[in-house]
Amino acid sequence: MGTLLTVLYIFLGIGVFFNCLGSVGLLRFPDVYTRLHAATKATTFGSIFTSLAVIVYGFSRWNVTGDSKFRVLALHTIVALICLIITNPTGAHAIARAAHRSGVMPRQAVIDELKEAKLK
Amino acid sequence: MKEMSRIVKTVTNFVYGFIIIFGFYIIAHGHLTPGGGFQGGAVVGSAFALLLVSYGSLNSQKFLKKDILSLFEGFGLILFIVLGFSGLGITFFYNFLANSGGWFGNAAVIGVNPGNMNTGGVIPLMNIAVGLEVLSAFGVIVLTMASAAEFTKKKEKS
Amino acid sequence: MSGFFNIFIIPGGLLLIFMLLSLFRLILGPTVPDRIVALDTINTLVVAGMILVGAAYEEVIYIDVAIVYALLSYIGTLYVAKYLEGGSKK
Amino acid sequence: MSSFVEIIHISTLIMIIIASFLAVVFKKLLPSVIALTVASLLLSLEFYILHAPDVAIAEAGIGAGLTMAIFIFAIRGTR
Amino acid sequence: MIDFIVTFLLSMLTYLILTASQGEVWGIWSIFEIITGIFLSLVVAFIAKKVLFQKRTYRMLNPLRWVIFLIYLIGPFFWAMTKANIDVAYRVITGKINPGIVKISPGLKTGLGITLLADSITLTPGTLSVDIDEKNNDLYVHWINVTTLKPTTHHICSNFPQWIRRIAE
Amino acid sequence: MIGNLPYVAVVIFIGLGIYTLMFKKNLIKIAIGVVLIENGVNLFLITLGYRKGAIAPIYTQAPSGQAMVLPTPQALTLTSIVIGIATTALILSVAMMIYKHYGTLDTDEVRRLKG
Amino acid sequence: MKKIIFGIAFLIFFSFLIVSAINMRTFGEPAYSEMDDYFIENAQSETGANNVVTSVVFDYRGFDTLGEATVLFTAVVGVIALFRGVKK
Repeated sequence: MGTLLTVLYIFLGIGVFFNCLGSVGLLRFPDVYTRLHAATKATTFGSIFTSLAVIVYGFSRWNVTGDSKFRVLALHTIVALICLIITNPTGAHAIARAAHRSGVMPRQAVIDELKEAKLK
Repeated sequence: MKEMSRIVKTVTNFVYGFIIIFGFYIIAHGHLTPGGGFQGGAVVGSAFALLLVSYGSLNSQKFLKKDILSLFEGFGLILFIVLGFSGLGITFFYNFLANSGGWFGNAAVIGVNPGNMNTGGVIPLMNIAVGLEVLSAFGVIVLTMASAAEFTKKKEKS
Repeated sequence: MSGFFNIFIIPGGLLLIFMLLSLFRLILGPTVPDRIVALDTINTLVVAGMILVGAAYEEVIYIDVAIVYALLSYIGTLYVAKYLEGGSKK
Repeated sequence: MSSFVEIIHISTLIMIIIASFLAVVFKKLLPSVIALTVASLLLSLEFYILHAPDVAIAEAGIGAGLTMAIFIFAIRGTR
Repeated sequence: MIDFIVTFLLSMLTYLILTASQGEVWGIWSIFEIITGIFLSLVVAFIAKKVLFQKRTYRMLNPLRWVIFLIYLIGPFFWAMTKANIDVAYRVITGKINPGIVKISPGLKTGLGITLLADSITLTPGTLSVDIDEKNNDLYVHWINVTTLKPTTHHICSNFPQWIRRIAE
Repeated sequence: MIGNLPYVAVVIFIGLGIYTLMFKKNLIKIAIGVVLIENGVNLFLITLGYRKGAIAPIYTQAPSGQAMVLPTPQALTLTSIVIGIATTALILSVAMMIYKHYGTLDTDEVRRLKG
Repeated sequence: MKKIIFGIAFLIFFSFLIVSAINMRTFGEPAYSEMDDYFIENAQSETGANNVVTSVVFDYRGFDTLGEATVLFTAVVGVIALFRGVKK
């Protein structure tokens, strides 16, 4: 039981820390693209770790008690995690592309090759 | 409506079948887990909306036929009414299959249990009928409003 | 409620506070893409919070709601992105 | 530990009220619809916490996908 | 015909993962459940086969590619993701950014390959895929810390194109 | 500590919806107000059936030996949600047709054009 | 002028709603309901379904569902009939 608690504390701590960074970065950064960096990467990584905590919890309780409901808990959490990983970066790509096409340009940009390619 | 970029289309090809099998799982397990005809129908209708948004309303005509969907809608409603009339020997909407031992007829275990698919009487069949109706109704609404939006916008430009 | 209730419900509450922070971006955001980014962040946080709350109550069947939410929130994002793309064309 | 659950209830309700207030206040239609979707999705979370998973699935499916789709079609058709 | 069978097997696998509980078959599934799953998967295969196999390419049916994909996912990809998040944490706390949009040409041809590369780029250090050139598959990448104005592919995504060429082409 | 806050939230929902119906002129804004009133009514029904410390009314793999929340308001809410989306679709379709005929969405303008 | 009268009426209505909301029953302790307890007790043995909400929707209160399905069908027919002329 002691190792299980330690693993749960570590995973939940990492997950909550990165989720916090994601929402703070959403408030701090200056324009859409850098906000997307913070939002997509940090929240996806944090959600992976909080879900991993639930998966570890389910499998270890199933090992101890032999009750089938903890196995179902772990399997369904794996499915939810896969959905999250597939759909999240694609949504970020769609938002970035739509923002650039609707005329929101990156602020403090050093170089913008996409704009030059559009002008040609 | 034009189509979206290639990345979105490739992801849509994988997610589309997954959403549909998940919606059918929700419909078929309506008497065991949270879900049922309304919820599963809404999920599958959202899958049609996803296909429409990523392929555009012109290209998605290859995959979705509006006439077939509206046919299935009427079929679902009629199936539901027929199932309601079937218990008319006792009352309207009587659950004539429950605890009879045949298909869907096992008696459920009383109390907290993991659940058995083969119970519930006429409830799973009604779930399927209502799910068929709701999914085709939402598909028809989304397809009709997409083509109508194209039309009214074009009228405004000219 | 077992001894694991507190371990899972307290991170769930913390995720709710981060959601409140993201809601400020929805209020402030000068352009429409900023607001969609806030919507996307709230979706991801809600899915993670739902999984944690379901594990805290030991209700296995609640995880289905999280799967539906993760799959369908993506569609709303795509619709607004599509509308913005078409907006600049004409 | 039921007081912690009550804190979760209270903060979810406050977020829903803020989001629906934004949906009324915004002048342009598109940010208003986005705020309405946020309110609808957080309402689904509130149903989940109130132990009604059936209603939560229905609200998530309809509020996330279909309401957004129908409103976007209407805005697009009346531009 | 082969597309129908493959879609059927994939949806059946998903259904079996979702319904794993107690029963007669290996102690996991019950027989009635499996009959229902076969029926529903037939319907799904009939609906979704046209969407899943549009180009009629069956390259991904080789199981060796799936093994390489799993190794890629657990090894270099997860390591790069960890580095990316520490980088994002540094930038959120200090606020130092130097952004720009650059163009790379990775030389991938299939749609699946370019999708995998774009998603990997979005989740790894300091980069976000913005737009794609549909003709010759060039990616426009938003880079949060521009160090050179003429970057090569190695600067943006270290050796991901080699891995993806082994997986998807 | 929580008191009657959910009921107050329901009242604020319905008040916002009625405010939108009374004072806004745009037809799509009016549709948004109707959706807000629907949300408030749904939340009211679910809140009526909530019982503190209870679990959802489903026997599949639940923790045993606890009370359950009331099932009938949940069933009524389920019906209400689907009817709500149907009426919203109908309202928006009528708004699109009004725009096609009159070229505007403002209600005062439409009344004046009709004469 | 019209706006002021409407505003006063709205404020009166809203204050009545607030007062009634504060005087409701306490949140979390519903009134004793014999029907719901009967459903929770007997749904498993009578209909054979584990999910009490589904058995209420489709068995005990099937007429509500029939009306709901009819309303949905009518709404779809209305949408199709409204856009029939503008198809092409």
